[in-house]
Amino acid sequence: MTQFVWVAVLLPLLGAIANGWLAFRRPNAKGLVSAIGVGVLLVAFVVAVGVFLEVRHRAEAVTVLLWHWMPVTQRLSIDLAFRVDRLSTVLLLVITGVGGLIHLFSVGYMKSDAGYARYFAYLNLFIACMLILVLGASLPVSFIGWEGVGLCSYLLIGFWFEIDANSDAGKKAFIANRIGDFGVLMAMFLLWTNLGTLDFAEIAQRAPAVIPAGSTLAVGITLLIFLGCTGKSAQIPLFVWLPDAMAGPTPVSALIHAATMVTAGVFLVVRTGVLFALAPVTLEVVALIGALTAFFAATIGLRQYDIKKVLAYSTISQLGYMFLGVGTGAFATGIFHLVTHAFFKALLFLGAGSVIHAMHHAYHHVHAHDDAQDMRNMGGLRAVMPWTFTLMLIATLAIAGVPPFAGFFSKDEILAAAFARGATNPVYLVAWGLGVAAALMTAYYMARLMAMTFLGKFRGGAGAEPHLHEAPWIMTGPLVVLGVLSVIGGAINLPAFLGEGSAEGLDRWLEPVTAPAQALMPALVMPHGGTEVMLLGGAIVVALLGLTLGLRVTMASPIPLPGQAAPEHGLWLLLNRKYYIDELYAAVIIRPVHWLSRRVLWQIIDAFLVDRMAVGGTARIATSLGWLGSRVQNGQIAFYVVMFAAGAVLILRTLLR
Amino acid sequence: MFLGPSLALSAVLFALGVVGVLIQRNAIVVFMCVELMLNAVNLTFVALSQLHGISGQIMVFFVMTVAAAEAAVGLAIILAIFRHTKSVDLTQINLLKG
Amino acid sequence: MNAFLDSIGYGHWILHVLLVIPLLGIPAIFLVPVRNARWVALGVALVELVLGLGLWWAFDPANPGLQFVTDVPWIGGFGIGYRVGIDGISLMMVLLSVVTMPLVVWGSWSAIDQKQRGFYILLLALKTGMLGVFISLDLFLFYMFWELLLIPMYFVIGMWGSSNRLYAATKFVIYTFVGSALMLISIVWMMWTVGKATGEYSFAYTHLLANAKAMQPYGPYLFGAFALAFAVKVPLFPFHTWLPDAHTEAPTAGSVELAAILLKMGTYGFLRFAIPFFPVFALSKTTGNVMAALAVIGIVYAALVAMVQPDLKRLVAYSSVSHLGFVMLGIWGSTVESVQGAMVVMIAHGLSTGALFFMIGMLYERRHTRKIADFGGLARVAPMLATAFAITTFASIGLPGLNGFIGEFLVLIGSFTRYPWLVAVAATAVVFSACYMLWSTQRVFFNRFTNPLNEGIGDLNVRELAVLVPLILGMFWMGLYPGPILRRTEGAVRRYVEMVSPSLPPSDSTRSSFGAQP
Amino acid sequence: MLIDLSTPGGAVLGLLPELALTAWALVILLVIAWRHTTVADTRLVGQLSIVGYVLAAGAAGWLGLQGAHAEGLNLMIALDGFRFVSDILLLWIGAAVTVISLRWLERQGMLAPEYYVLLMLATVGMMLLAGAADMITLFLGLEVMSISVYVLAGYDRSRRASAEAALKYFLIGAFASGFLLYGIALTYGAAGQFIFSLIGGQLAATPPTLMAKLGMGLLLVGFAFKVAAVPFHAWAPDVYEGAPTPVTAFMASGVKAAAFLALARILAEVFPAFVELWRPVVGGLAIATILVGNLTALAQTSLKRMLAYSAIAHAGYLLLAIWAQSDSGTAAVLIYLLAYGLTTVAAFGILASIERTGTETVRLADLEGLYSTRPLAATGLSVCMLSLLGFPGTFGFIGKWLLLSSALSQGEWLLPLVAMIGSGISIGYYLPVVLAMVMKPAPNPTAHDTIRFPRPATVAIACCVFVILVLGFWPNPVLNFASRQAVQLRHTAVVIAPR
Repeated sequence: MTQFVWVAVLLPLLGAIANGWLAFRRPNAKGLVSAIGVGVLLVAFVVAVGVFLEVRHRAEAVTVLLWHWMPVTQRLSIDLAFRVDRLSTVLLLVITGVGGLIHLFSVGYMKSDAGYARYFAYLNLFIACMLILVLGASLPVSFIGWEGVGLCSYLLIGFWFEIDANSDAGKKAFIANRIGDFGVLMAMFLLWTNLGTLDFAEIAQRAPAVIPAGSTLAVGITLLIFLGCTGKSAQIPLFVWLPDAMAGPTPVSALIHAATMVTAGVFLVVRTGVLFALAPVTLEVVALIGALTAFFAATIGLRQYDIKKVLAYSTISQLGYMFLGVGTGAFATGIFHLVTHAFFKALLFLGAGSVIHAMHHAYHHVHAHDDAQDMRNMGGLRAVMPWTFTLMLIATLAIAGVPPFAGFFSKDEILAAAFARGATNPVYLVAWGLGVAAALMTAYYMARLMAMTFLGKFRGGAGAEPHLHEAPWIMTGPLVVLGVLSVIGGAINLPAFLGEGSAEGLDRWLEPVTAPAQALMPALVMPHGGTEVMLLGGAIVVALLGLTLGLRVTMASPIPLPGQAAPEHGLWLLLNRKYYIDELYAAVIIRPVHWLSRRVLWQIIDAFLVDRMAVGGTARIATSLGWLGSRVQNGQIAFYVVMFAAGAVLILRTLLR
Repeated sequence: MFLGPSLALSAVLFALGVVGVLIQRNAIVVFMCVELMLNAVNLTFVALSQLHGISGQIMVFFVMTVAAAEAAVGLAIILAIFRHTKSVDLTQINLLKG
Repeated sequence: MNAFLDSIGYGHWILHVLLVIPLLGIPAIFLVPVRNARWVALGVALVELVLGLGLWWAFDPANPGLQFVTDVPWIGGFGIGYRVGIDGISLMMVLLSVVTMPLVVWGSWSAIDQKQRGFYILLLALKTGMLGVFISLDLFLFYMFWELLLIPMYFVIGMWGSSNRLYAATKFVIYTFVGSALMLISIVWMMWTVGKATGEYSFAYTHLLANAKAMQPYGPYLFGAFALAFAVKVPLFPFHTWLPDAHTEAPTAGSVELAAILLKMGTYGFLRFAIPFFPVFALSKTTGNVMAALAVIGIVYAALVAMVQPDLKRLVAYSSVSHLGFVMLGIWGSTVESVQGAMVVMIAHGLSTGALFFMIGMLYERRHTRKIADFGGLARVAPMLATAFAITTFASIGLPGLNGFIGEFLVLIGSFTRYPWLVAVAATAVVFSACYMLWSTQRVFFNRFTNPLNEGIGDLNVRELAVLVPLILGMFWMGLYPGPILRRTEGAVRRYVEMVSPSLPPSDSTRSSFGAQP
Repeated sequence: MLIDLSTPGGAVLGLLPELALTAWALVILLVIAWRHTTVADTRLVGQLSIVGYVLAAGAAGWLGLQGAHAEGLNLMIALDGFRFVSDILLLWIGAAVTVISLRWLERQGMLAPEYYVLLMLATVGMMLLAGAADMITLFLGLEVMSISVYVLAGYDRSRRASAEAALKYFLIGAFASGFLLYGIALTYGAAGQFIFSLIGGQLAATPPTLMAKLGMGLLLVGFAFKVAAVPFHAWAPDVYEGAPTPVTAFMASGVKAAAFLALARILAEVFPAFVELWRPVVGGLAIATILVGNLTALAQTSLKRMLAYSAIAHAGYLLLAIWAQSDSGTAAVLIYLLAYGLTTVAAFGILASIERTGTETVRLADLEGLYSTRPLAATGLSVCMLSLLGFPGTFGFIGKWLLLSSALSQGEWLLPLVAMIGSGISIGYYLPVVLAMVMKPAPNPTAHDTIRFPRPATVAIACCVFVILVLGFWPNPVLNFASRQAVQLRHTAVVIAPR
């Protein structure tokens, strides 16, 4: 099966082409579109399972060569090859699995959209790109997927392109990603120049011998890679695109901006773990940035009203955890959180989608133009959407870190790892502290979200209320599956003390992948015994505290409608406005660059200096000289004769010199 | 015999002719100055004939013939312009310029 | 395929036939009624395409030297000959020329509605000129073709261009003519210098190249003359200001030919003539740094300027300056990787920028405006056009999997050893190019549908699809499977690099400043 | 064929082309005595005069083919290929100008058939000038040519401009003749000879004396005037503008060609020993002429005046070839003169047809939209402009290349550089002509209705344009021929072109 892993890539690709064709030719053949769109994912998932079953028995990676992509020289010959190992298999499963569920959900969610076929074309294309990303055997091949998912993200964020804001959001996402990609490219150049290879396996093999541990080179390369990760995974300073990305259809947010694409950065760090292991400084940076992002995003999430925005900041925050995890060098913990997060965050988004779907329909019926995503318009949905409520509750508990839900284990492991590193390196202790604070806030804003959405009374207008209803089964079905996974997902990597045989499953599973990097780092002594219990207990307390607080504070006072709320001020305003980061970027970077381009480069340098002065000036000088010449030609014979005589004198002088 | 003085004299005459062309404003006078230049050269030829034989003197005849033809054509041209401008002042003749 | 081509003696006649066929089309156009002129042009173009594509197979990738060489005396006693032949580098340029030709005719099908006869005649003449430039192995012949090209292009811009066409056409011709004036002196000087040194007075490329040593004392001046001519054509910053005007004002066919082929003549000239003749000076530390720096300035500068253009064509024109900067950087990178990359960028830019100009032309034909502000939300009324434009946009900004990436990647990675910091600056173009292309695409095809005039513009018709689909397929092909192209150019590129590399100054070791040795 | 010039028969044979033309001119004068009033008369005389050119050209061609030469050096007129080629070139120019004038005179109402006789006599003068091997012949040829052209310039007596042109040309021309003559006198004084080759031998034998230097300098001044080199050029634009257009064509091509041919001969045969002395002078003149000519042309709006400045610029290029002073340089002079002559005649021919009766001059704006009404004329003039510009594919380019090549072969780079800069400037005024004709719309639908292209002129112009194009791609025949003739110019043969 491993040899046929390309089928998993090819099918979604063909699906994308087929659906794309249908989008032009038969935009209303929705049955066919869904069959293709979901069908290819199903087959891909089967392939993924098949691969998984094989890889289970095999520690070493297998490279599947498709064709020679860039056979330039002996030194630079890049093959289009896939690397099937335990890491890619995990992601293969997550992507096709969660992806399949989201496809299914979309069938219901997008049912009435005019761009149905186009939507599935993009979605299939995304899956193909994402699979290329995780399967790529070398940096350039992964880079195809890396940029490809960015493209799909761009297309899907701007799916409803006729609204300017959506297109803007898509563009913003792509450009922020591209800033990161610059880092990845530069990292590739440095790697190739120094190692003569871009193949992941060969990098891992050669790097320790060539790049001295802790050297500027190692730090440089890894920081550049990490720059790419901050773009793709929405970390400080490039996180600004992700909240805006919520402009896309909600299943897209679930798939791309929660479960899969945004976690690609984490994946990449793990893939190039050896390099990071050689650069302890970078690891510190990664951890700190991760923790800071987790903290700051969480603070912003506290004060958002758009249900998807809350989830978006939550995603940024959770991604921060993942980086904190990989930043400690415990790569498996990062992947662990990646997987569980995929489950519960997809669930949350799809749940939110279901809510928005319901709200939208209700509003549509009464021809209201209120914001279907604003939580202040919701409330009391528990009654009409019991399934959604239950499942989202599970996800909330999971993300808040309440045992025994999936998030508890993964988040705890990250914090434990950070704490453990903190014993020798205070930076990690700071990170740990930020992480704990973020956990508290996570629980708080999730409780707030749940309370505002599902509890209390419906605030969206009496007219709309009767039209609210639970989503169809095609949508809740996937939710149920994800709900189950969110509950039991933690089981793939239970902490050691819970049992010998089944514990640390993912850690051991990924060992062949992470071992070379781990060997280069000081061993991570995870807290055990009393400390471990204390940490676990603390985490539980934090989670419960946060949830309670969130519930209490939210329910304490009536929630004003969007238009009627008193203006925010002070810290709340700051949080609500996301620290004015967008405004800051606009003022510090975007507008100056525009000004520079328009005024200085174009109008002054290009149009004036080069074109008018240098080019036009030469022409003008010539013309003026010509004019002067024709003035001299004054028509007076006397003057002509004088010129003649002067010329004669000049010639004779020259000769007699 | 008198080679040096003759050459010097012809040079002076030639220079006078040139200066005349340069400073005179009347077309006919200018033309006369040109004739003076030609005749100065004739003097040179004749003077040089002492040194190099008869050929210089032969040249003088050709020059005189040519000068005569030139005079005929030249005066006709001056007449033609006079018909248009009613003047032979060269400063007035500057229709063509630029 | 090869056996068949051999059996018809393909290699012996193909280059001459390619040169002559367009010229034969000219009287044919005169003979048919005006409305059929385009059919003749199309016929000629297709014949040219079919014949030219044979080169793909007939060309021997294993042979790095010149192939299909012909050497016939032309202006006897003066060392001028009809000397033609191609290697891998020119092969790709020739193929690009023949491939674009039917597309250009197709693309002009309805856009050119007056003086059709003249238009198609000029297109055919243009094609002969282009092919001549790329296959000439005699510097005199090369110069003739080089200059002759200006005339058809001048008329194409000046007669069928848009409002400011006269200015643009004049600027184009004067810029390029003045730029290449000194090249003629250089060429003749080389002939005499080498002639005096060897006793054989000839303009033959191979002869001059083999005895290039004799010219080294004058290297800086001669190279300067060549470089000026080529830099204007490329165009290298700061010699680029003719390009936005020419591109913008030209009719679609003109813009496409300019972008796809004419600009490449400059970079081709550097690869074929300027550097191989004077490698010691051209690749010296100072010259190299200056040229690479200009290339990189061009890349970033043009991208930034493109961002704020209100006119679609102008925007794409500046993007051309940016892309050609990559080619220049790759050439001065002087590694097999970077030069291969330069080759790929040349071809890729031909496809994607060509396609962009075609599509802008299609928009112009429908709406008679190129102002970005006049559009918006077109994806709803013209989804196919929007899709094609988006794909091309992404090809142009170097999305991996499409053609643009391969070239830029190879250029940057290959030049990194020599110019690490410049490459770092150049690589920022991935951001800027995304900015300008996506922003413009968004404002044209996405966003709110604001202008009711755009309502009835209609989507692509079959003819337009026939123009765009081959280009788009080509973009994917080059992006995913560039191996066949790379294999064909590799021999020539490798030979080129081996030829010039002894002249390279020792690299100021990147590795020491960036870490350890492998 | 060996010709003994000391016998009367030999002399007649040696001078056969000139004599044939002169005799024919006299015959025509007789015809005019009876027929000089009507349009038909003028036309008849014009047609008859063409026979004269054909006869003379036939004679020159015959002599050339026979390889006519003389023994000994005591010649007054050269008997070599160079002269016969020059003769044919000049006769061809004369004939072409005659053809162009045929209907033009009628349209302008200049019904005086003596015009053609003057053209013939001027051509005789030019032939003598170009073929002179002796100072006396040189002077006579020069004056025969000049006096005829003075008259021709003022031939349109009804126009003040024409009269003014004649006066300017005449006064400055006579002034320049004085210098030239003084130069001859001093050279004679220094060498005691009139015959070129003897003077050359004499001057080579002794170190340069003051008198010889002065003589050469004054000769150069005289020729600089004739070829309109800066700063002796000031007459040219005014005269070219004022003279009747066909006469302008004749002056720009014929007179200039004859002067250059004579200059080439004098410098090659009389002053080869002074090469280091005159080179800076000629080089300096060339630079000044190229720059001033090209730059001033930029400022012109009248087409004729623009072409006049362009003619000055081209004189500068030709001086470059004179500077190079080798066989390839002389060959370049020949080729360039041929190319320039063809182009100028064609360009002025077209211009003459475009001219409207009564208007002073053709302006650039008058050409707008010509392509839409007169595509062939516009195309022809475009080709001429490109040829003058030295654009590849035209004969003008071949000429330009040879000029550069001849200078570069001497290791000189400054002059070619200036020439190319000049060429770069010149695109600034040649191109607008093409632009106006082809790309601008006609100001009104009837703008070009007055244009008449009489058939003879059309045929002559078309031939010129065709030849310009053909020779632009296949110059071999003329190149080889010119190289061979250039070798004959001097007695010391040097390798002319790389083989």
